[in-house]
Amino acid sequence: MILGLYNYWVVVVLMMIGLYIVIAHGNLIKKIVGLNIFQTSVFILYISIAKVEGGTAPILIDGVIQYSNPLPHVLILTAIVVGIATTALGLALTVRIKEAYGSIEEDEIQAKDNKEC
Amino acid sequence: MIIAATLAILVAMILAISRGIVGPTFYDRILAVNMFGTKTVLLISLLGFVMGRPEFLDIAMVYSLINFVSVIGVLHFSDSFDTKYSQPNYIQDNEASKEDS
Amino acid sequence: MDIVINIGSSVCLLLGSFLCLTGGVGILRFPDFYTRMHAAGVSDTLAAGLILAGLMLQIPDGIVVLKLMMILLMTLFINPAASHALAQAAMRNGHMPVLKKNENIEGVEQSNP
Amino acid sequence: MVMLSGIYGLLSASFFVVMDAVDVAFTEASVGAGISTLLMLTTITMVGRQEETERHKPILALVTVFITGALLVYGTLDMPYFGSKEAPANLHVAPHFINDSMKEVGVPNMVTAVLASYRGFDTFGEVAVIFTAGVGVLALLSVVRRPEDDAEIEAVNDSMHQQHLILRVLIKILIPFIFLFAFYVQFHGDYGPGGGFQAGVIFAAAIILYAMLFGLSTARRVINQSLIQFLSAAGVLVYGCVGLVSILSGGNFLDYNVLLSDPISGQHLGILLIELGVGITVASVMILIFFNFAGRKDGRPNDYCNQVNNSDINIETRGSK
Repeated sequence: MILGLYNYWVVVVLMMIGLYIVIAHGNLIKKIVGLNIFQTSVFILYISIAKVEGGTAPILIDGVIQYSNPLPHVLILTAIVVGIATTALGLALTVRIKEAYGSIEEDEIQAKDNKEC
Repeated sequence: MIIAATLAILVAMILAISRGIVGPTFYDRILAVNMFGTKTVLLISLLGFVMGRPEFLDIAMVYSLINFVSVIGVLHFSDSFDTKYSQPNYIQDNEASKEDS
Repeated sequence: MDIVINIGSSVCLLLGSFLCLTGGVGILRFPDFYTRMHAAGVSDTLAAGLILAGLMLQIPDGIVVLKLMMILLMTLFINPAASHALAQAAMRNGHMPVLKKNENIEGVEQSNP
Repeated sequence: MVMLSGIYGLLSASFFVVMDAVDVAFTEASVGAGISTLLMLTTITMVGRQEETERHKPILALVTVFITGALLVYGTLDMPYFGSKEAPANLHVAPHFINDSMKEVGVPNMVTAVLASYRGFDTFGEVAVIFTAGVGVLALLSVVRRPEDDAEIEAVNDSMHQQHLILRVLIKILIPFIFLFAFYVQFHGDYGPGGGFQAGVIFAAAIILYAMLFGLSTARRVINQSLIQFLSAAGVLVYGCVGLVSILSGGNFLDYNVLLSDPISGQHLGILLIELGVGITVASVMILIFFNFAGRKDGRPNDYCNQVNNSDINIETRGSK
């Protein structure tokens, strides 16, 4: 059945929301929020691929044969922590931009840049 | 029984989240988030029992802690927010009740 | 003995879920912030206690019960404190409860210049 | 908006629990719900919350987004079904990890085994990225701190003491337990969910809580910032040195089998050490990021003092009415 693919559609919808926010909003913080949503959709894609029907969490216990796939979990675990570190870096850049330009709207920053040139 | 409790918590979570979206003031939203966090702690502990893997309890513990940290953090930083934007609702409410009388 | 424990845990879980639902309805239906906080704060703490107690009765396994106790303790410590901090911050920033008709409306006006 | 992003973090963590990804849910719980919300809030308080309402060409953006979405949905038609055992992702190396990791590494938690042993080099890279991000934040946001005046700290301290009395008492009770829990997560990661990444974030959360309730300057006295800077580098170094020692003992880089005479206990020692390195780096980088963000916010000292005084006055006037 084609409905067995619903997990990918959820991911696609989240991705579209994130992409829309990044494109349509001029506010830099909103852009970072959009990037975060986009990032989470990728996490969900990986984790839902790892899920196996009838499987259980990948920690060995007696009497269980079917486990979920541990590899994507590892990739995403590190990706989450790296994601927060890079988000912090982006926010730090935003703060500096605010201090230098007095604004975090894309238009105003560009206007100021053009005036200086 | 556990399933029934899980469902009840899910319903409560939906109610809390709708208050979080509607919530006229900033503090209503924080309240909703706090309640949502408590419910998530319970939900995760219950899910651990439903799936027969009580290891999930560790996550519930982290949750109750992190929920507290974020509420305190939000309140700490909100002290310097411009809270005026959320006040007119209350004034209007009061004026409305005055007019009623 | 088993039956008694089972019934006890069921009663705890059901009471807890009932309290959860009432808290949810309360947070949605009450008129202003402070009453909402009353609904959420009070019912949340008791519901968490009851549900965790119900779970504790279900599995009499040492480490699991210990972890549940820790979660319960954390909830009991943290929930009232968070509610207190929330109410205090709201009060400090000038939110007044919605009052009835002829109760002290001047006070509200003074605090919102 | 930020509160809702907090809820979003909570929700996605619950989702990971349903998907059996215990370790991922653990990380997302501590990172997505806690730290990232805090950082967003700090930034918003610094840059102001007003924003322009008009959007740039929403129609064009919508069209782009929908075309992308449609192409992606078309692409998914060939993907394996949700939860299928025959998906290519579950056939290649995963069975090897699931069946043989106990024999080769001797750690019940497969995620830890893969993270620390099979993919140790990759994790080393990730830790280096986190360290680099910490250095970047430090370079962008660190302010030259004027020498701190004892009396001033006392004044801020007293005004905060009035506000937060109950929370302070509570935190004093809770913080030892939080540290204990962080250590449990750190060293129990081989057997249950947990490990260096999660433990580091929990540890940092405790310090952040302390810094918020007792004032940043007090927290800086308790934990010196140069010590944290040193530790964040030391964590990466510990990780790298384990790799070097294994080269010197005759194995490959990060090949723990040669660390001790028995390969399995060598693996245990190696995993313990590198998780320790990861934990130290993550904790200190998170504390460093928070300190710099919050320090930047308090960097305009007059602002901050005025605000504290104002809130005091407010309390008094309200009390007198």
